[in-house]
Amino acid sequence: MQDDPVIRVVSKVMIPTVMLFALYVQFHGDYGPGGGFQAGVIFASAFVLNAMIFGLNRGRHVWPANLNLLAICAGVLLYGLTGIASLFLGANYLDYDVLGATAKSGQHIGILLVEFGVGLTVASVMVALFFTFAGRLTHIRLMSKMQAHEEASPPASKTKTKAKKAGGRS
Amino acid sequence: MSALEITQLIGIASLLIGSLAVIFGALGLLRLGDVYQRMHGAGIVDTGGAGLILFGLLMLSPDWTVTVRLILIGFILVMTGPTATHAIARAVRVSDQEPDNVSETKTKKRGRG
Amino acid sequence: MSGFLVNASLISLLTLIAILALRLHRLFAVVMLSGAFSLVAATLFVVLDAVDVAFTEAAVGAGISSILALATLSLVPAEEKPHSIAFVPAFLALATALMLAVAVTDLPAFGDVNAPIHNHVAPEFIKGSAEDIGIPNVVTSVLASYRGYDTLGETVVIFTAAIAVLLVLGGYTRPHRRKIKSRKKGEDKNAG
Amino acid sequence: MSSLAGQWNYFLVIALMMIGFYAVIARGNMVKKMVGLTIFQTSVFMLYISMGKVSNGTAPILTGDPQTLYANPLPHVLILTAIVVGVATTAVGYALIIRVYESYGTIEDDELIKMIEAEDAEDSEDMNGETQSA
Repeated sequence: MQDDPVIRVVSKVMIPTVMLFALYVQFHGDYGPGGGFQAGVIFASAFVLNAMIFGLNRGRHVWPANLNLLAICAGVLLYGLTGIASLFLGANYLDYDVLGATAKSGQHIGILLVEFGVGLTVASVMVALFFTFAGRLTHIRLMSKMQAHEEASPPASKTKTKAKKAGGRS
Repeated sequence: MSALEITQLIGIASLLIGSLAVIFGALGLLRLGDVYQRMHGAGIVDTGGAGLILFGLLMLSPDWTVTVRLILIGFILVMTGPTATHAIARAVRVSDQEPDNVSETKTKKRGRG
Repeated sequence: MSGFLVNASLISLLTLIAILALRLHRLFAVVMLSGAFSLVAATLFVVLDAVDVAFTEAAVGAGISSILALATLSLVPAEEKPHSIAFVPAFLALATALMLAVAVTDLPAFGDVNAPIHNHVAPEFIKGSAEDIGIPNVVTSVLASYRGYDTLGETVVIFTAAIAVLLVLGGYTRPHRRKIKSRKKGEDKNAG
Repeated sequence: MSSLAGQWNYFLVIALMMIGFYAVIARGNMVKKMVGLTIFQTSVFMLYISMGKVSNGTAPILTGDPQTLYANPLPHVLILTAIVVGVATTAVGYALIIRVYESYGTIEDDELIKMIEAEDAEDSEDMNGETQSA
């Protein structure tokens, strides 16, 4: 769809708006409806929109897979480590009272951290799910190419793949 | 009649007209023939229905924070609604679905007459 | 009474969508109907005063869930084999409905202020959210603080589901391309 | 009978739930099963949220007025997390459907069962042949 000017222009306006809205939902969750789960899904939808309009490959460049896997783990770890931090400060696991100067500010810091962890996990999980489902066809093609490469005799296959690669790049 | 009452009246009237527009748009979506025709029904819901309902809510809004939010919602609707309709039309065109030849037969008849 | 009218019309709309989704054989239409179902369900949640849940349902059910289903349909056939009404499952569903209906008569009335669910821990949460935590949105304070363990578990479930999908479908990080390259290098060495 | 009149919402939700249940157990197509499961799931959510509703109450966001009645926040929290977990587990289901289609070429229940039975029969024949030859 990247050759369609209407969709391209509107998406360039809408994607930052969607991300801004996700951040609003994430950090306004204490005062209105919202929180990490909703914000994560909305944030992921911005990446999904980007990938749907500009193609999967460019979508992957915006948010690389390795970074995304790290983000999935980092979100869960942030949640768990918040609990461990309160454990080290002498309270129970996930008891945020001790994180700040007063109990109330401690609760605020704890909830902010935990919600951020949830948002990070949910957003990157949704992006990963979308790219896995949408990239399945390319994955199968690559796998079959690899199989053909393995089955053919080494010198013949080498020239073949080289030719293919050159053709694909040009 | 004070200015406040007049704005309220305008708001309620545009809410009612907006709801009617939504209902007619839905009817069109159900009753019209092919995809291209049905999109006209969807267009009424997108612009006429949602726009008039938003305008009515703006007239009735009690607070400036609500007004700001409604204007933002209106901005997003104006951006996304027509684009979505455009994307659907494009998808139908790309998938090689020809429109029902209603207009073509009519012009042929006219040419004969 | 007006509450009854709004709820009943919304739920009958949901029932209509569900029956339509059951009867159609084109799976693309079925998936779009399930998105519409989620959207109407979100409206119902707003009517039932659950704004956070409505927000989540609208974002997840109508957004991401439909996209995942459509991505699945691009890989599997999008047409269902026609089926006639299966009588044994229909009978089972009816029997279950009857049993549930009998069980539901034991529940307190809908919207009753004195129901046991409203008198056990909920008042403490609502009071404590203002006094101990200082956050107006009670749902957030219960989610992140009072029931923090629960949410930790749910986050881990999402994490595990993502890992499961990545393992089953594969190809997200593309390690095999690197493998091909390294193999080729090895072959070059062998040839040289 | 007065109690019956007070529980209309639950009855409506149960009707909805049974449509999803029927779709799960009666339909052979796996994608249809997943959609039925989603309907079933959403109606369970509705049952929970209905229990948290308080007549004349508002959403559980504190207004500062001590007279306000709030809906019960506990079911909201449970369902909020359940929705996101639900979509993650649904994704696992779809991933498995894709793999099933890639290995068997069908996502219809009855055809799958036939193919698996045929495979089993072949396997047992092979086993018999091997034992006889041995």
